[in-house]
Amino acid sequence: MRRIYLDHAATTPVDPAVVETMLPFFTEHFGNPSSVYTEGRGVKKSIEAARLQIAKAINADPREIYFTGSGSEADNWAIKGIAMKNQAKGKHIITTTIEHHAVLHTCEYLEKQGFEVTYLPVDENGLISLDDLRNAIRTDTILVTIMFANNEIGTVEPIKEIGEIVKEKGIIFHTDAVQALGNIPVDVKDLNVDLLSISAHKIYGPKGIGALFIRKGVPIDNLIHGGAQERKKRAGTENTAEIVAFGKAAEMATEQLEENATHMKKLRDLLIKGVMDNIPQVRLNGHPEKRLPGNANFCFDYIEGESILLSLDIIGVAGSSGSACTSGSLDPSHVLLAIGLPAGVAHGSLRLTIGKHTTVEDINYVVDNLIQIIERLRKMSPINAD
Amino acid sequence: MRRIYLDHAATTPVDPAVVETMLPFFTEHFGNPSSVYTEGRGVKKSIEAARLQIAKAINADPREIYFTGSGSEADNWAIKGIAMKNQAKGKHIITTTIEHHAVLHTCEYLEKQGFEVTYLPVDENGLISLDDLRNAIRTDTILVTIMFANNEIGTVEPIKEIGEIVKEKGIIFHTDAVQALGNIPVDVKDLNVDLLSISAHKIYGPKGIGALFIRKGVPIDNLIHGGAQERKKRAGTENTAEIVAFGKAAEMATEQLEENATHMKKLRDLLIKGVMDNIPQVRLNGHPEKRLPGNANFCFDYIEGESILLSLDIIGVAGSSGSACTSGSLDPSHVLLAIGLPAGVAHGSLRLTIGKHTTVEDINYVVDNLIQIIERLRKMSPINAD
Amino acid sequence: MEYTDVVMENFTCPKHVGEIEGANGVGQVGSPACGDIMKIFLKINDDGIIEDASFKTFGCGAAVASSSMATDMIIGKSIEEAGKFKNSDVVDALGGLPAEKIHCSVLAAEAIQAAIEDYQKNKA
Amino acid sequence: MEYTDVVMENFTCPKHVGEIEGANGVGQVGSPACGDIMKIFLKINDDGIIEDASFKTFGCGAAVASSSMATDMIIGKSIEEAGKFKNSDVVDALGGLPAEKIHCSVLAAEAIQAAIEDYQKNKA
Ligand SMILES: Cc1ncc(COP(=O)(O)O)c(C=O)c1O
Ligand SMILES: Cc1ncc(COP(=O)(O)O)c(C=O)c1O
Ligand code: FES
Ligand code: FES
Repeated sequence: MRRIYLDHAATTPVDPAVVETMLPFFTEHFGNPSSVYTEGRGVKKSIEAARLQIAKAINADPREIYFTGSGSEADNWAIKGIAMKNQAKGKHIITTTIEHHAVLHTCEYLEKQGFEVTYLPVDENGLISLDDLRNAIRTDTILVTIMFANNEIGTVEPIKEIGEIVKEKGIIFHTDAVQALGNIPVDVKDLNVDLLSISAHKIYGPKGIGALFIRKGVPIDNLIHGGAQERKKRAGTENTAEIVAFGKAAEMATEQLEENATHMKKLRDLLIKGVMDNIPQVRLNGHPEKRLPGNANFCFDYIEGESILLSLDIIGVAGSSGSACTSGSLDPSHVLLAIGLPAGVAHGSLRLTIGKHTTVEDINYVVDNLIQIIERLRKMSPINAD
Repeated sequence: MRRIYLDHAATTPVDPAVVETMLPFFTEHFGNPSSVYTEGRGVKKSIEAARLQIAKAINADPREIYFTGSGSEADNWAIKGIAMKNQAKGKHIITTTIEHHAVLHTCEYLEKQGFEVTYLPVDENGLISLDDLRNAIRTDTILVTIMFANNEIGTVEPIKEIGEIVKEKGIIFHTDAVQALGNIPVDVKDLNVDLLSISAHKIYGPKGIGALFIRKGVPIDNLIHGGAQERKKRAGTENTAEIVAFGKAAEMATEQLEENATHMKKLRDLLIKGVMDNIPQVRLNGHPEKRLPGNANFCFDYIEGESILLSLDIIGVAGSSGSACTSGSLDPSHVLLAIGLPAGVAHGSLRLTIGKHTTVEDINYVVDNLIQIIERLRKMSPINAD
Repeated sequence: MEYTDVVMENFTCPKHVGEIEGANGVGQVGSPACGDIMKIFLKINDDGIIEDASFKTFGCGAAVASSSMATDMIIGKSIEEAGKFKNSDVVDALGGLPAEKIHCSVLAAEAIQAAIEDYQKNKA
Repeated sequence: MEYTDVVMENFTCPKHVGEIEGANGVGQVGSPACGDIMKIFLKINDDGIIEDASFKTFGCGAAVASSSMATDMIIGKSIEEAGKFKNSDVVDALGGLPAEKIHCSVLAAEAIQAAIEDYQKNKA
């Protein structure tokens, strides 16, 4: 059966061109890049070339890019590294209620270690308020960490404006741009951010490789201590193959940014219109305009998310409910609760995220079938209005 | 020119069979393993199969295996995770002077956070003394971390005996087995260890994937907080391809353990004999018997390591001086200093580490050429005795 | 998340969906806030035999499959037998459930007990 | 670590290795503990011109290459000219050195100065 993959916010297939770039580094150019001999030297060059590709993708200096083992590691490093290094100045951190768990759980952990964290609320569209931010800043605030674009509802936060406010106060500013890269322009110079997390597997690169941008001079502790890799900031033998793959994926994402975004936006709007026009008692979550080009997130009253997902899966469609990381837990998404949905409604959410290979036919097929699925599940529901 | 790779302790080429296993997970089985739909479910199964392969390789329960982004991350997690979680009980840690930097620098970092660390010395062969260990244990000791086999000089520590002593005192015991796996038997049940670090790229698997064995019930904090992956202990979208590859590599390493070890030991002894018999003023570092089957480490008086490496590289041989992670820094190896070598001598070290594909011809070629290289470099040296 | 074929079958083509006309025992458990509500309808004859059963469920795949399987299993049973019905009976019949989904089968067992109690209250 | 071709050439086939017989200026810097010793031999004629130069080096590839290049560069120069010789001259001639290897070229420049001083002391 033909499969339609609409969960690009969870992960993307690795682009064949990216796989191609990576392959020689497993068996041929396998040397340890820290080595003196020929096998190592060439590899070192390839890593530096990838670092430059990443740097260009976010308009940074290559010496500001540090590879990590995931987006989550980048988030953990940014937050714990800044907190530990700067705790003499203060122990207050500001974040939001809709961050990815990699940020939220890290902040909660720091709370146990004696830090104080303010979680800024968001409005019904998922946007934070700049006034709330201004009011939350204290003299002992050492870090503000606010995500660029939300992984569930796709809302894009006003990072540039946030950056200005935070910079004025001389506080360090981190943003989780894992969902932003490849979907909207990311320019660290323009944005006034000091640290920025990204991950390869969201942009048609492999899983298990991410990066943290650290602006020159920002004081930060290491998260993974050991060897002298990554200019002594992140230990561990370099994941050469995946680093090179990440570089290539970032380069492609940058080149294709406009084209892909336009394509995804068109299909997203088609999908949203198809669902909103044909299915009753449904709401669109996230901001109507300030949202990622590929993100559609709905709540269907009276039914539960997993049932929708399984029904879609049976007809060949892969979607998600809440973030992929939440399934396995049974709580409704913290993001949907944060935008004010009652728990009962939040349980009925469906996220469909479009990718560069998605087609109009895919969308039409999904809309047609979704209409029937929702109807069938509602018939089964004890709380259906009719 | 034919290249002879003798730096298997730094990293190994990925076995073609391992590459084969990994490939489908980039483009075909690319789904997020946390997902409900078909693409994710199959991937989840593959990850669990790999976990079982790893568990079997070290005689653990699969639920005691947690994947990490490297051996360094496993070491950092074990040490910081235990320290942070158990600090109410005490803040004293015992380790040795010859640990990998991933352990040493982590311990040094904890010292800055108010922990106390005892660094056990080693004898001239690199062995710790069990009496020293007994004497170092205090009522506030919460963790003993001692490496299984040293990456530079190949000395194998008496882990089982250490484990007995530590267990009797009810202290948590971690061992860095990154160099041991695939070279000597590793059996967590037999060894009395609570935590054990391993890394795929030392056993013909890819770089950027490691694992930490955590015995059931051992209280430990997370190092990377976030999503519910790895049974909520290590966040980050799973590096599926490399996890599956690690599983395969571990399975192969276990199957081939005896055969490979016998082969490597034979070549190692040939190499050691060739060098010791033909080159004057050379010493063998590490224990004469209790050493890794593939490790040979020499010090040549009056000459410096990098010069030897470059000369070997020119004739097609890849070796190392100190650990790969130390090059780039100019200090002599902390391990060689710990076994009592004067700094001047430590600078003249050469580590050649044999792999499963190394041949007798390789060794003969290296010995023949090394004789000339050492002679040439000594002629150039101002401190040559003659 | 790994569902057995039996679970998927019972989810895709659930048996006994809907409301029975003239049901004389109805039980509901769960709450929308928790993401699960299960409502069981029983038609019990004068001999105390469950002649028909049906369900309506707001919940995950396991909840739907448990409802389908549970109703199917109790039809034809006496209310005494059905009173001993346990969630593990559903789990076994489904060929197992993931650990975090066991509670969905508990819901089914509880809804049946609630429906029987309702019948007994109505009769009394 | 990335060496230029010129560095590798000067490492593989260094010029002026060894001790000059009748050298009248000898300088040594560094220590074995630091992993580097450089010893420079100069033969300076009565006009103060460096007629010949040679070296012995215990050190890394960059140290050997720097010694080779430095001795080659100062042969034929007057001791006044050689006195102005800087490590950056060696680095430039080698087509650059990795940042952490600059100090090896400094050694070469220092050894030359030491050798010239030795010559002047001997003469005085
Ligand atoms: C003994 C030892 N521990 C830890 C490590 C670190 O492993 P990785 O390179 O996977 O971070 C290494 C190798 O680099 C090692 O030899
Ligand atoms: C917003 C956001 N932050 C962080 C992450 C974590 O990235 P990774 O899966 O590479 O750890 C993700 C995706 O999982 C994400 O969507
Ligand atoms: S109904 Fe709540 S998880 Fe199954
Ligand atoms: S001689 Fe010391 S590093 Fe070059």
